Amino acid sequence: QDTIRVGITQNNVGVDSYQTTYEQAFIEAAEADPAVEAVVLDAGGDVARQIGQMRDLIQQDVDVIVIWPTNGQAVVPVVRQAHQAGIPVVVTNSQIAEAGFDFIASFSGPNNITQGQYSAQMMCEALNGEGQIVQISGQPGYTTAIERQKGFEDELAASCPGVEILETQPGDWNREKSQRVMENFLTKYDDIDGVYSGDDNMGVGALNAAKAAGRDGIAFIGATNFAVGYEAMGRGEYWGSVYQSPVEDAKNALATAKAVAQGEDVPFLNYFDTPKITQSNMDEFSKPVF
Amino acid sequence: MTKLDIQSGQAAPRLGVPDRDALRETLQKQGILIAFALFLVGFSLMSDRFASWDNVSTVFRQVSIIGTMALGVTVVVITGNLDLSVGSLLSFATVLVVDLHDQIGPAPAILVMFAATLLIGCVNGLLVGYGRLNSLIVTLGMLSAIQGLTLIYSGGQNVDIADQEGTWFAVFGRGFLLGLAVPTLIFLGLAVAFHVMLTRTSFGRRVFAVGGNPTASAFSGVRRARVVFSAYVLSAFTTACAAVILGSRVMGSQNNVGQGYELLVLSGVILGGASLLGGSGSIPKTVIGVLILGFIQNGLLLMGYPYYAQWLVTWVVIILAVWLDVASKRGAFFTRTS
Amino acid sequence: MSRVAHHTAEELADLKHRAPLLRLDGVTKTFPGVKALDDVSFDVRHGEVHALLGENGAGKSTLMKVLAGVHRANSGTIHLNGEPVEVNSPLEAKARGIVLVHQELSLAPELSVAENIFLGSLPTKRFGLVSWKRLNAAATHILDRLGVKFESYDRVGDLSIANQQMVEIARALVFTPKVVVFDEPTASLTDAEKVVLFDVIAGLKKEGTGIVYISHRMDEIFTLSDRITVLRDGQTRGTLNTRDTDEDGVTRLMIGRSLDKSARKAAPEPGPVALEVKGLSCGDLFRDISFSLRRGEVVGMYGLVGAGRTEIAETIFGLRAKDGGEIRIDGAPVDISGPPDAIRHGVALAPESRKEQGLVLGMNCRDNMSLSQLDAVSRGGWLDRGAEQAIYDEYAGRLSLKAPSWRTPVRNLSGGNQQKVVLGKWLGVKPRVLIVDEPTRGIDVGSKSEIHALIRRLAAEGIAVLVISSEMPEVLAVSDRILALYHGRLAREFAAADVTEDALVQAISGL
Amino acid sequence: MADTLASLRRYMVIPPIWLFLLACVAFFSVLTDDFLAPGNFTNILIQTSTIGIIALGMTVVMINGNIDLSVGAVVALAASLSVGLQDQLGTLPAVVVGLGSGVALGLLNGMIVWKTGVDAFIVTLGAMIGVRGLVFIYTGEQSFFAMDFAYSDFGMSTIAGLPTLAAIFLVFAAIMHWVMTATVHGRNAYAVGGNREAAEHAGVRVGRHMVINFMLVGFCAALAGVTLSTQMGASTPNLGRDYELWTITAVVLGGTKLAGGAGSILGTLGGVLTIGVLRNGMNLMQVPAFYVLVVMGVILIAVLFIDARVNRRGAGELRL
Ligand SMILES: Nc1ncnc2c1ncn2[C@@H]1O[C@H](COP(=O)(O)OP(=O)(O)OP(=O)(O)O)[C@@H](O)[C@H]1O
Ligand SMILES: Nc1ncnc2c1ncn2[C@@H]1O[C@H](COP(=O)(O)OP(=O)(O)OP(=O)(O)O)[C@@H](O)[C@H]1O
Ligand SMILES: [Mg+2]
Ligand SMILES: [Mg+2]
Repeated sequence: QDTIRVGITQNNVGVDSYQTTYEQAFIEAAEADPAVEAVVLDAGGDVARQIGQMRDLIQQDVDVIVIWPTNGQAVVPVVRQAHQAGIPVVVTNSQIAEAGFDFIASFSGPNNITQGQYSAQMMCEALNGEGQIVQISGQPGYTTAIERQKGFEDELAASCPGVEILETQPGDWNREKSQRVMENFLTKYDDIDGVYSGDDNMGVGALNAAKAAGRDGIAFIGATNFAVGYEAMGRGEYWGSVYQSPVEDAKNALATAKAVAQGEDVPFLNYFDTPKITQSNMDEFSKPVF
Repeated sequence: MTKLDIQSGQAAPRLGVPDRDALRETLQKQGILIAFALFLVGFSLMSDRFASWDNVSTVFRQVSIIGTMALGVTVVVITGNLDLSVGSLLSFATVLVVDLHDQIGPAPAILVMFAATLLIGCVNGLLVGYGRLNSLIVTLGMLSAIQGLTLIYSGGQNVDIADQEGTWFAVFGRGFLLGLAVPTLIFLGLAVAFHVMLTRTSFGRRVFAVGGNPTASAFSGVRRARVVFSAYVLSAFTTACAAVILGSRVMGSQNNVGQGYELLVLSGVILGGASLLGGSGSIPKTVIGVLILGFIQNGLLLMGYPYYAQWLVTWVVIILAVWLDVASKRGAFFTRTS
Repeated sequence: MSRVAHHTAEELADLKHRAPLLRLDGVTKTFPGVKALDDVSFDVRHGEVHALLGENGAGKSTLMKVLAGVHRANSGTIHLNGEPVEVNSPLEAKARGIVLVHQELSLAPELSVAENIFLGSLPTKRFGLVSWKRLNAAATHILDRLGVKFESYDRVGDLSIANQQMVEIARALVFTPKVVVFDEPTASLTDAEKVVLFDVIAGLKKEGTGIVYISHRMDEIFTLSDRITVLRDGQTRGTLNTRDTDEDGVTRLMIGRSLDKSARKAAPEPGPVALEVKGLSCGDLFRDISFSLRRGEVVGMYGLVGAGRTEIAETIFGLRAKDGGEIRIDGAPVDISGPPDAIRHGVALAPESRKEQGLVLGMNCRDNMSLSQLDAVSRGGWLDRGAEQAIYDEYAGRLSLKAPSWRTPVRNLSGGNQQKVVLGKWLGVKPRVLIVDEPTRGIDVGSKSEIHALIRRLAAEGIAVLVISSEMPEVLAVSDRILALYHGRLAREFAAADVTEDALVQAISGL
Repeated sequence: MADTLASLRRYMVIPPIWLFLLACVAFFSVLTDDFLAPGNFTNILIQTSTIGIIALGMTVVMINGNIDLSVGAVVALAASLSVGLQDQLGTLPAVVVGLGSGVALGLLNGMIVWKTGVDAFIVTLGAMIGVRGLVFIYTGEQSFFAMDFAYSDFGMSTIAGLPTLAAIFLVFAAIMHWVMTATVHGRNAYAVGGNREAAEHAGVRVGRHMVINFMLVGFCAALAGVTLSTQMGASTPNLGRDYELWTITAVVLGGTKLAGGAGSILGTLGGVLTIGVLRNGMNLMQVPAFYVLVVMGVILIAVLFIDARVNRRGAGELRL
C-alpha cells in the first residue's frame, strides 16, 4: 500500500470565502503530494448529512478521516464509530466535544478561545483599558461563534475590567445583518468606544454603519482577517483582527492526517498559529485572498 | 282569495346609511393598521430612543431591501402563486452587480445584473404561467438552482467593491436626498408605483381577477399565463432593485446574503393581509406588514432583550397583529367554528 | 332515532289546526350595509310543504340559514314543537332534526358519494374505523330511493352538477328529519330528476315532516306547496293558502305588480348572418353541428343536460379545440384561439356556472362587470373609473340588480343577483354575437321576464343572440328559432311560429 | 364485500410520483455502480426517514387545508429535550418529554388557528421563529450530547436487517395511510380541506379536527427530532433548519394540494423517496457541491413538468 487515502467531510463550503479557500487549498495540497489520495465531501452545514458522509467514508475504509464538524457534539457518536472501525479521525478547524476526545487522533486548527482572548487584549489596548463596547457575535449555536465569544468575554473580564460590554447581539456571519445590528446600537447608545465582532466580515458591516452615521473614534476589532478588513485597516478605519489563513489551516490538517495515517506521533492539540494583526504590524502579513 | 295574515302597511325603507357604513367598512379593514399603531405606542413607551426621527429613518432604511422585494412578491401572491426564489435571487443579483462593478463599471454592471435577474424571473414566469406548474415547487427548485449558479459564478468567494468612496454606485444604499435616505425613497417610490399599477391599471385588475378565480378570468378574456408571467418578472425586477440597494449599502456581498429572505418577505406580505389562495392583498398593507417586521426587530433590539427572547416576542406579535386584523373584519375576537 | 309515526289522512288534515311544528318569530338579521331580514315571522306545520317566495335578494336563503344555524339572527325566536330552541350552529340544527339542502352546492369533491351523504356521521366500527359495508349499504339504500345512475362509491368531484345536487338532496334523507328546507333544489336538475325529488318530498310529507320549499318556478310551487309565504325586502308580505291563490296573485305580492306576459314583440326583419357554424365537431361531445345566427335574431338552443349545448358554445368561444367544421363571423371564416380572440371578434359567452366560470367572488360588483371589457374601459392601460361606473350603473339598473353598493363583493350577493352580475358583464360587451348559457338560472320571475325583454331588445339593436336553456317556457318565450339537440347532434330546427311543445320534447328525446 | 373493495380501490391508486421514482432509480442504477447495493437502499431509507416522518404529519395537515412551518424548530426542541434531559430523567422519560413537547406545541398552534381564525401559515410562521427561541433558551445555545451511547446505538441498530429508523418510518407510514383511508378522522380531513363550510354544516367538528391534526404533525416532527438525535447521539439548537420547506416540497411532489382537500400518504412516501434518491444518487455520482444545488432544482422542476405532460387531460379539458 503506497498511497494514503484521506477522506474529508467539510462543514459548509461556499457559505463564506474562508471555507471555500480552505477546500481549494486542501485539494491542491493533496494533489501536490503523490503519497496522498483525497476524497473530498461537503456536508452543506447539515449535521445529518455529515453523519451520512462519515458513514460512507467508514464504508469505503479510507485510511484516515478529516472532519470539520458541523457541530461539535453531534458528530461524537459517528466519530466513535470510525474509531471502533479502526480509522483514525483528525478534527479540523473547530473542536468536537470533550466526550469525543477519546476517539480522535488529533485536532488541527486554530484555537478559537485564544482568538477571543487576543481580541480582548487588543480591545483593551485600543481603549487604554477604559470604555464601553458592543459585541456582534456569529451565528448562534455554532461552535466557533460560541468559543470566540467566550474567550473574548472571559479575558476581558479577567484582564481589563475597565472595559464594559454594553450589549451582545448576533450578526449571523452576515455583513448586512451586522450592519443593521450596529445601526440599532448606534441609535441606542450615544457612547460606543469599541466594537468586537466575531469575524471581519461582520466587523466591516459594523464599520459601514458607523461611517454612515458619522460616528468617529470607535475601535473596531474583529477575527479571521478578511481582505476587506485588511484594507480597512490600511485606511486606518479598522483597529485590529486575528490573522487566520485557511491555506495554513488546510495544509496543517492534511499534514496531521498524513502523519496520523503513517503512525507518527502527533500532538493531540495541533493548533496552528493565528497571530494578532493590527494597523501597526499589518505589513508583516500578506493581504488575505478572501 | 283568502289572505291569512298579510302584514299591513308599506315595507319600511331599508336601513341604508351608506356613508357611515362605508366609513365603518373602511375602519374595519384597518385592523392591521391599528395593530401597527399599538406596537409603535408600546415600543415608544418602553424605549425613549424608539420614537426619534433618527431611529424611524433607520428602520425605514433597514426595511427597504425586504420591503422592495415584498412589492413584487405581493403581485405574485395576489395572482395566487408563491415566489420562494427571491431570497437566492437576491444573493445572485447582489453578487453579480458587486462583482461586475469593478470589472465593467457601475452602470454596465447594473444593466447586466437587471438583464440576468429579469431573465430568471422570465424562467419562473414561463414555468408557472405558461407551463402551469405548481409555483411552490418551481420556485423552490429555482431557489436551489440559483443558489448553485451564484456559487458557481463566484467560486464560493465573497465579492467586494474595492473603491468604496469613489463610486457613484454608493448613492443607492448610502445616499440621501432631501434629508431622506435613498433606499427609503426607492422603496416608497416603487411602493407608490406598484400601488397605482395594482389599483388604477387594467393589468392590476387582471392580477386580482386571475388570483380570485382563474377560470372565470379566462372566460372573461384575461390571459392568465401572461398575467402570471408578468407577475414573476415584476418580482424579479423588485428583487434586482433590492440587490442594488443591498450591494451599495454593504459594498460587497456574500453568496448567501439573501438566505431566508423568501420567508421573511412572504411574512411581510401575508402580515399585510394578502391571502396565499390569491385574489387579495394590497401594497400599502404589505408596506405596513414589512414595517411591523422591521419595527419589531428594531424595538426589541433597542430594549436590549437577548435575541432568543426577541424571537419569542416576534412570535406573539406576529400572531397578535394578524389576529387583530381578522378579528376586526369578523367583528368578534373568536371564531364560531365548533 | 325514533321514527315519526305515520299519520292517517284525517290526522293530517287535523294537524293543520294544531300548533305548528316550527315557528320563527320576529327574526331580524343585518349584514354590513343590508338589513336582510326585518322582523320576519313564519311557521311550518307537520306534513306541510310551505313555499317561500320572493325576489332575488329578498332574504329567503338568509332566513333558512338562520333556521339551520349557519347565521345567527340579531333578534327573533325559534320554536320547535312549541318549545323555544336555540340554534347556534349547523350541528345543533342537525341534532334538532332541521336539515337544509343548500342553494349552493356544499360537497367535498375528493370524497365518495356515500361519504358525502354521511359526512359528519360516518358509521364506524371499532377504533373510529369507517364501516364501509354499512356506509355503502345505507347510501345505496338512499340512492335507490332517488333512482340515480351513479354509485355510492363514485367520487363526487367526477359527477355532473345535477348529480351533485342529487347527492345534496340525498343528505336530507339520512335521518328522519323534522324539518327539511330545500333551497332552489331544481335549479340544475333535469325533469327526470325533478320527478324523483317530488316523490321524495311527497314521502317526507306523508311521514309528517315539515318542508320548506324555495323556488322561482311557479309551476313547482303550485304543484307542491300547501301554503306560500312571500318575502319582500326582508319582510313578510303575507302567507297564503296555495289553493286560494294563483300565479298572478303571488307575483303581485312579490313584485308589487302583475307580469306583462306579452313582452314578446313582433320580430323585426332579421339582418345578415352574423355567425355561421358548419359541420362543427368535437370528439364525442358533439358532431356535425350546422346553424346560423342573424343579426337581430334570437335563437334558442334546447336539449337535455349532457346534450352538448354548453360544449358547442365553448367551442365557438374558443375554449375548446374543434376537430372538424368551420365557424364564420360576418361571412369570414375564423379560427378563434380563446376568449380574448373571441371577444375581439365580437363574440360573447355568458357561462352557465356562475361561481366557477362567471364571477370572481371576492371582487366587487362593478369590477366583475367590467372584467370582460377591460380594454374598452381603459386607455393605454389606465382604467377609466367613470366608464366602469357607467357600465355598472346601466346594467345594474336594467337588470334591477339588488346590491348594497357597487363595492359589495359578489360573494355577499344572493344567488339570483350573482347571476345578474354575470349577465350584466356580458351584455355590457355589446357584442356582435351573444351566447347566453342558462341565463336565468335562479332568477326570480319578475327579473326573468325583464331579462327576456332585455334579450329581445338587444337583438333589436342588431345583436345575434343564442340562448341556451333547459327551460322550455324560456326557450319558447324568447326565441325566433329553436334548435333542438339530441346527443350531440342537431335533431331539428323550428321556427318560433310553428313549434309545439310536443314536437320539441320529441326532438330532444331523439324520437 | 364487493362494495367495500370498490370503495377501497380508489384509495389505493398509485400516485404518479412513483413512476418518476422508478425512473430515477433506473437512471442511477445504470449510471453508478453502488446505487443498487443493498446497503445503499437502507442508507437512503435512513436518510429520508427524518423528513419522511415529518412529511406524514404534514400531509394530513395540508390535506385538511392548513400548513405547519414550525416543524423544523420542533425537531430541534424535541431533540434537545430528549437528549438534554437524559441526565436528570433517564433516557425513556426524556424521550417522552421530547415527544410531548411536539404534541403540546401542535396543540398550541391548533388552538390558535381554531380560536383566532388566523391563517395557519402565519400562526406556524410565528411558531417557527418563537419555538427556535425556546430551543435557545432551553439549551443556552449549547449542543447536548447523549452520555448514554446506547441512545446513539439505537439509531444505528437494525431489526431483521432493516435499520430501526427506516422501520419506524415505514411502519408509521403504513399507520398513517390506514388512518387517512379507513378512519373517520382521516376521511374528515378530506372533507374539511375540500369544503370546510360543507364539513362544518354537516356537523364535523372542524376546529377540534384541525387541532388534532396539528398535534399529529407536532408529534411527527418531535418523533423525527428524536430519531435524528439518536442518529447523532446528540442534539444541536440549529437542528432542522429548512426542514419545513423540504417537507412541504416532498408532500406537494407527492400530489397533495397546497389548497387542501386532496392528497395521499402513498404519494408523500413517493415524494420523500424521490428527493432522497436524487440526493443520494448525486452523491454517488460525485456531483460537485455547487452543481448539486443546480441539478436538484432543475430535477424538481423537471419532475413537475413531466408530471404535467403525463397527466394532461384529454379532449374534455377546456383551453383556459
Ligand atoms: N354573507 C353575507 N354578507 C353580506 N350580505 C349578505 C350575505 N348573505 C346575504 N346577504 C345579503 O342579504 C340579502 C338577502 O340575501 P338572500 O341570499 O337571503 O336572498 P334570497 O332571497 O335567497 O335570493 P335569491 O333568490 O337570489 O337566492 C341580499 O341583499 C344579500 O346581498
Ligand atoms: N351522464 C353524465 N355523467 C357525468 N357527467 C355528465 C353526464 N352528462 C353530462 N355530464 C357533464 O355535465 C356537464 C353538463 O353537460 P353538457 O354541458 O354536456 O350539457 P348541456 O347540453 O350543456 O346541458 P346543460 O347546459 O343543461 O348542463 C358537463 O360537464 C358534462 O361533462
Ligand atoms: Mg337564495
Ligand atoms: Mg350546459
